[in-house]
Amino acid sequence: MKIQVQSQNFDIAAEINELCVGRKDIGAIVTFTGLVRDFNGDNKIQQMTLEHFPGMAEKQLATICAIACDRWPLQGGCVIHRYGPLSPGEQIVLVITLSAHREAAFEAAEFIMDWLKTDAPFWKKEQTAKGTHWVESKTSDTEKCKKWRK
Amino acid sequence: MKIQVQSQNFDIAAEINELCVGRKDIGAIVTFTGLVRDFNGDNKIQQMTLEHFPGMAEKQLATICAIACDRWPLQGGCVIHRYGPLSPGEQIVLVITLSAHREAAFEAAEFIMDWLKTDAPFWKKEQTAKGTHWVESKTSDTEKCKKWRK
Amino acid sequence: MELLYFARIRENIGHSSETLPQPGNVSDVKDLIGHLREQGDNYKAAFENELAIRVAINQTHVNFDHPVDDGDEIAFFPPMTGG
Amino acid sequence: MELLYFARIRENIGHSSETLPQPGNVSDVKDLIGHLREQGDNYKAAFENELAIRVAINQTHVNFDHPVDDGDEIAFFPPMTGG
Repeated sequence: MKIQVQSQNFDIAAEINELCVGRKDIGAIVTFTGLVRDFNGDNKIQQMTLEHFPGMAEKQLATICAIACDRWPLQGGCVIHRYGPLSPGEQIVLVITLSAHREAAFEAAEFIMDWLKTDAPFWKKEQTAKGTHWVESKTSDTEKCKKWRK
Repeated sequence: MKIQVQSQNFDIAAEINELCVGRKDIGAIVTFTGLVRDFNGDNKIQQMTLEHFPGMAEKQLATICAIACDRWPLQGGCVIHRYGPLSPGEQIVLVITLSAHREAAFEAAEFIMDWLKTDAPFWKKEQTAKGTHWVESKTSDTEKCKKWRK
Repeated sequence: MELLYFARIRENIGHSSETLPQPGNVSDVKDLIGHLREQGDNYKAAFENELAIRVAINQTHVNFDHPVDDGDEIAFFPPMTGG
Repeated sequence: MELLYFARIRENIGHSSETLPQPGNVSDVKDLIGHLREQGDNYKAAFENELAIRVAINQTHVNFDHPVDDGDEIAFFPPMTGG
């Protein structure tokens, strides 16, 4: 699976096309796109900045994808994660999974997202009218990740 | 949610853009695309033809989407299903779900696909070197659909 | 009643729709299937296996014990295989 | 040893990396955190709550009882919040 950590935006259609062009064996494509929302709880977000650990970020994403490929019959996919300053409405992360069967594509995409949230070294900082603050990690994300260990 | 039953192809990027343009409240976009595969078991598929029940197809898709909107906090979405002759590699169906949270977007998209498989009046006919035949409905699809009744 | 046939059932019968005045002895879907089975080998083949038949009256799924009315649009088709 | 700091921990400390010869009494991550806490209020704030610290040695997650070596790249950061 293709892994990219980048500051620039991505184009879902171009990524799907790159993965699928000329192929006739794919039955299901699932994509997940994460976006910057303008509200987090009661706080109106003006901007979000994503910090990352270069090198380790790519390594962790590759590990997560390798586990997914081991667990589900995937025919390919990609993970693209951005860093740097992002405004509400902007794209943060893209996961694409390809499979002959829809269930594998759905489950693998959700698995990759759940693991990525707790295992990939990215940190979000939100800027609101009251100032900036680091986003706290969520217990619910850790729980979601645990469900895959069964 | 937007429902379309059409013979012409669809453009995922254009559909996402139509749903999201100008919005900053969306946190997660999940898309599912179903494609014609060139193999079904041992049979090499030359072409697939999708027959549908005009009117009832749209009605059933709208019902499925209404149930999904009732069950998950969705911020929009669409279902596009094609009919007519399709070649391997071509797109058959597109489901898009938008939500503030990824879990809702994932679950609703999978739910819509599972119900659509058993409840929307479409029928696939495959053309192979040995002739044409109607695709049999799968028990596994009925089972997948049942899991949502819990 | 307006009858519609789709997919394999349409192919078995040889046409996709027909209008039929409600027969006197037909009050529900099961009766109607019984009546149609007597209309020739093509109908017999179409309606042979009840497990492979789905019915919609006025575009709503119904069971075989659902009553039928002369003004109904009644569609017969195999289990669905879209998506 | 090469130390890297990210996110809140980097901000608390005031810089993102530094090189430190392995102190004699430091043999694992826990020792190293103890040593760093003594280097000033900025370090003390950075490492105050152990539950809010994650460590990677040479880009691999490790626990606090993992040994550290003079040649290691040791990164400290808060729980991750990507995606």
